[in-house]
Amino acid sequence: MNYHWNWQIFWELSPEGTGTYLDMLLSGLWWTILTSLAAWAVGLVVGSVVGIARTLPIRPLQWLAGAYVELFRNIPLLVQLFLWYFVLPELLPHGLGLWMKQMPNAAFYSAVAGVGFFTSSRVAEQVRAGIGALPRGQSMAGKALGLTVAQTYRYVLLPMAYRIILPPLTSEFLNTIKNTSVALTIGLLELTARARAMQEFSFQVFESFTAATIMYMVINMVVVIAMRTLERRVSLTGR
Amino acid sequence: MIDITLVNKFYGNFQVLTDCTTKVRKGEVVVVCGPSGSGKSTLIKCVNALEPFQSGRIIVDGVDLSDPKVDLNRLRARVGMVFQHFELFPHLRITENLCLAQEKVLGRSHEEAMAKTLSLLERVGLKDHAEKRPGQLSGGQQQRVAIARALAMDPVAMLFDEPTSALDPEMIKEVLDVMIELAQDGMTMMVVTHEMGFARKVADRVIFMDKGEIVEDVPKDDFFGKPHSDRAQAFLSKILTH
Amino acid sequence: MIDITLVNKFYGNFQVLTDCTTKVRKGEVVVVCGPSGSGKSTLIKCVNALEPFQSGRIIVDGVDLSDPKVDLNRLRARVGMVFQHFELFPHLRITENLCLAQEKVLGRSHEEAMAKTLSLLERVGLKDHAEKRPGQLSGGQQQRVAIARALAMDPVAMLFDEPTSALDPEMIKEVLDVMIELAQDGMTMMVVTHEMGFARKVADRVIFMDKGEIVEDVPKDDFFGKPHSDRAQAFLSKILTH
Amino acid sequence: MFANFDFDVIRRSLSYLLIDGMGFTLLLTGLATLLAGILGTILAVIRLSPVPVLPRLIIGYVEFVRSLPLVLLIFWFYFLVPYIGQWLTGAERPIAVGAFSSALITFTLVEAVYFSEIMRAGIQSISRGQLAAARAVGLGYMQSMRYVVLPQAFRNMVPLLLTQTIVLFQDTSLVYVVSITDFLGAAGKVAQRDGRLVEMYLFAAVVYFIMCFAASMLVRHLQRRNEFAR
Amino acid sequence: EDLTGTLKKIKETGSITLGYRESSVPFSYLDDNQKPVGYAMDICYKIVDAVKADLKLDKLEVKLNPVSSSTRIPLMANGTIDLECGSTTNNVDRQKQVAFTNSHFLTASRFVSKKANKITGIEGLKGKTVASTSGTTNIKQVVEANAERGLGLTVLPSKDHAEGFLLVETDRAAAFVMDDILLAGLIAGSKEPAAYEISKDSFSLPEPYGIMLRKDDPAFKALVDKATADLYKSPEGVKIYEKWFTQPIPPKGLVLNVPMDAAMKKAFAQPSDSPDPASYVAN
Ligand SMILES: Nc1ncnc2c1ncn2[C@@H]1O[C@H](COP(=O)(O)OP(=O)(O)OP(=O)(O)O)[C@@H](O)[C@H]1O
Ligand SMILES: Nc1ncnc2c1ncn2[C@@H]1O[C@H](COP(=O)(O)OP(=O)(O)OP(=O)(O)O)[C@@H](O)[C@H]1O
Ligand SMILES: [Mg+2]
Ligand SMILES: [Mg+2]
Repeated sequence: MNYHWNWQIFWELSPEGTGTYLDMLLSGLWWTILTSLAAWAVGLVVGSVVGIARTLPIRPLQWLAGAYVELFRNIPLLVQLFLWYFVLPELLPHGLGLWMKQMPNAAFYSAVAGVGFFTSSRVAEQVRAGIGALPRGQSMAGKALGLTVAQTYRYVLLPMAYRIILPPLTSEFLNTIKNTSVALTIGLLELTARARAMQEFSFQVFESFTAATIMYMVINMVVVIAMRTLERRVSLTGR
Repeated sequence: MIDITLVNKFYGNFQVLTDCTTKVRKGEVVVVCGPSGSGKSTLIKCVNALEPFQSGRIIVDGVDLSDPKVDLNRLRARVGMVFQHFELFPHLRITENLCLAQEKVLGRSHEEAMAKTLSLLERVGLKDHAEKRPGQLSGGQQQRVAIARALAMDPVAMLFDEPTSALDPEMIKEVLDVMIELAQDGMTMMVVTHEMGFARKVADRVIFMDKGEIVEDVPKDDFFGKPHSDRAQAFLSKILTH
Repeated sequence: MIDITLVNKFYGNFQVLTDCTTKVRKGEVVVVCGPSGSGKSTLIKCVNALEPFQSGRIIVDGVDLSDPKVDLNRLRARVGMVFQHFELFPHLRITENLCLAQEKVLGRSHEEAMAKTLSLLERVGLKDHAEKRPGQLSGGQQQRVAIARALAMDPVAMLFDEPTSALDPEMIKEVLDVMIELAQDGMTMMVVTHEMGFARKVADRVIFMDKGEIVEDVPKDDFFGKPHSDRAQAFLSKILTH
Repeated sequence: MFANFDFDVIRRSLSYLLIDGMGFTLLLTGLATLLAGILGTILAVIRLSPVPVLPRLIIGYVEFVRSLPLVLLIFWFYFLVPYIGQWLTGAERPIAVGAFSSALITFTLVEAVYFSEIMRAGIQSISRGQLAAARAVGLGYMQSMRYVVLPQAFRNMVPLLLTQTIVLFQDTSLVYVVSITDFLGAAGKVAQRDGRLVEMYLFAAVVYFIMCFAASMLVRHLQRRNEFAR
Repeated sequence: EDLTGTLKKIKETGSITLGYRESSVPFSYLDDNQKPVGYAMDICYKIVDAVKADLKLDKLEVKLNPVSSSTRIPLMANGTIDLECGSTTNNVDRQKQVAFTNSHFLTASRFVSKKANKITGIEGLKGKTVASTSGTTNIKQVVEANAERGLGLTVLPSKDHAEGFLLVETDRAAAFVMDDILLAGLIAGSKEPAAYEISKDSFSLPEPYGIMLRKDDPAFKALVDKATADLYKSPEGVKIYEKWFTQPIPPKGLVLNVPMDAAMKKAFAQPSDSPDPASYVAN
């Protein structure tokens, strides 16, 4: 194999002068985590609102929420990121657009918006499915007791719906983490981008990708374990 | 108490209820039976304003359901309803199931609601299970809790939709016993059921529905004695033979 | 015909069957009853080698199930089985449901299988529905098809696992009628059911199970006349009162 | 707002965008779906079978692929496929594969994992009673799978499989990172050549939206038909 | 004699794969028909001719594979491409993984910015956002200069040169750091060439470009070295140079107007694959 292995590379100084290659990867990891958490917050909040709207007995609201979901899930994430990053500032008034383009960490905000809204459309589907999976009798029972629609959602439907969709939400969260890597195309220096940069500077392709791979697997494991714990905490049988 | 006049209801083009008319007086127990899909559940849901209907009128305890000024939530709270599949709230403890609507709808204090809850659980024989969750109870126990939950709102009438048909044979009796007691205490009840033993014992009248129509609406003894329509006869012979 | 001796079965640490012993002679109809979870279904599945068991022996029509040399597939084909939820193959037409195993297991030609199929459908009164899919039939019709499917393999015995408990009350009779006819034609049958009317009419013996044990195994008249154990008595009083 | 935009650039480069770009994307999506569907079904059946060792290997592979971002996987496979080829064929040097084959292999290997998860869910969604019934009439394990379980699993999962195909179609846009000219790559190139970012990226978004939306409508239609058929 | 390495592969498969760049004007870039053309491409085709002659092949199929700054080295190592025909700087670090043939151009790392922004010199970039193409020596130099001189730059990596230039065009970045010849090409091809200027300050001495090939393949390297040396020393070499640097080039018929300087003449007269910038200084 025409390749020169060098596992010491991680402890060599990177051309950035601020530390070793390992530090470089770790800073990428940090951005990955930060971006994922911010995007997840957006996705979860917006997605829940939209998902609930789709189950309410108000036609125009259902339609609007449905259109939202279709819009955000039928355009590839990469294209959405380009729209947020390249296209949106051009469509705004010149001054505002320029301000957006020149603010520090523009790529980060674009990534949070792009990945966040993309995720929200998927979360919305899960929330709707979760509410839909409850027996119709549950909302009837709530109503029959005299609870209002809002109370029925708050006290009866949502607590169960979120329990049901906890596992799919876990994988959506994992997807969010993975999806942040697409933001390397708009210059976000997250983990995959850093692994690629390390590869470019050092030419040690396999070492740098292996390290990134291990880091992603570790994040994955941490998230899965954390979510399992949460699932157990809120499960109705496991106590 | 419950006054149903010429009610018609459609799902899209499909007519589920046709000109349904009947009356349930205070303290009366009415059993509703009929083949699957005949509209029994739909009728009972209309009475509790859980389903809208297109024409006709339903008056419950003096309140006209179709009056747009009526607060439907308060009205629903005054009519208790028990479902085939219990529909307890699985994430809440038994006491929480009973307290929720008392506090949120009737505005009772937690202490008041709790006192009522415990006395009702005692009445249905489940005081020992007060702090469990629904999933930890058998079907029969869950249905008794569901009855207690409806009673906690001090309803003026109770509606039952096949309360025993999702139960294992051995548990049917424990639920029927609670219902019989309730009937004997003078509760106004409308009960969809195929348990003819129950009907024989406590019903005042039996309503037989088929294809969305009320085909028979007669005193119990007349029903079991000499059903008028062929359809009711055919139905009775089927469910009574085995 | 079916010879069960000291069978024990566990799911992990949980013992589902404890020292079960009984015998079903050729042409005999045995009804198995007992509370939910008592192991009735498990026992019957063991007889058809659908579940393995840890100790004891079951001999069906002279073949020992625990003999490793036995071709279990052929054996299963010789014992018909009818399930609570019918378990017709929903993607296949009624005729295809009946032909599949005849062709793939018994190696019959398609014409042969079809002839058999049609005569059986006639027998259960469903010839008109031959080309429909299971989803287009009512529950009672599906269960009759399931019985026909089992009969198509020319079984030496038939096992039924609560064949009517997933059916609407009006359909129970049509299935029981087919089963009664089968019993009267001399088929060897083991039937898990709570339909005591059926038991009274055609059973030779009744087996009562509780917590994995066979508690009673007596002639029908003895069972309904004077059940020996308290458990059986309690059970009977529950399912017969209503 | 769009006054100083030049949407004519789309018309001028339409044939390049649609034939070179979308042609590549559709061909890649189609072939990868087919191959990944077959491979995924095989993986699912093996994973659920009682054979030793193999299911564990498959689980390991599935977890590996599922925990990595697709972008990273594309880099990995894009660089690794020639070595894998060398290792498989025992050749003395890495096998040179073109950009298309490389992308095809990448997406097949990656998407097979997602298809296998769907097929596994499909097989498990068939009630155990169906398998019991098939066994009870004397069919063997493989026969039961082939005549009873798989046809139903596949039919139940058609909507999910198609949805995954839509996802795959969208995901192919990520080959952008290795400079392969798919539809988005073509749009990006024209955008940069003519300095028409806004127009080209909006156009790409609209095209993707229309295609995916139409496809998902089709899926919903199938789903509804499936429900009636049951 | 037994063939080895790349030559053996070419003989057996009857094909050779050239890696090309999408926006390295005028070395290797896509013309109007999205076909790769350029100075380095022409040189590579000459090498292909030499290979064909050497192996006595009737037919040699030439395959083209797009590469970017970040994929070119792995794709070379894993055998996807045999020659990389672009604007790859030949330096010591890279020689650990790949080999280069005789240098075909010399250029220094500078930056382009909008004239309107009046940025003079590297110090003028302080605190600003600066783009450079990921995987290039240039981005490495910016990053290093940033650390050494405490410029406080935000360095934005772009996928390729066109995208990097676009970041300046759309005001996302104040400057784009790249080899000055490539900058000249990008400006010439832009919508408004007069709006941009290239800095006087450079981040490095002029560095050599070379065609990249696999390391540890002496037979192939010898053949390629000979082919390029012959070409550079012949009048044809000069003709190719002039075709791309002093005459109108596709797609828009621009003229870069970069005649050979002394160093370049020396590089052609004495072909060399040295990575050392000092060795190219004309005396
Ligand atoms: N949400 C709905 N949309 C459309 N049709 C419905 C809906 N709910 C019920 N139906 C139809 O209305 C008819 C009456 O239904 P209903 O549930 O009242 O019958 P039922 O007498 O209670 O039957 P069962 O004994 O099976 O509970 C049925 O044909 C049913 O298919
Ligand atoms: N696959 C399994 N794994 C673990 N436990 C099981 C399994 N199948 C059945 N059991 C348990 O074995 C016991 C006997 O089950 P079985 O289905 O034979 O009861 P049954 O008498 O048929 O009850 P029912 O009347 O509810 O059908 C039950 O307690 C059940 O929970
Ligand atoms: Mg009903
Ligand atoms: Mg059972």
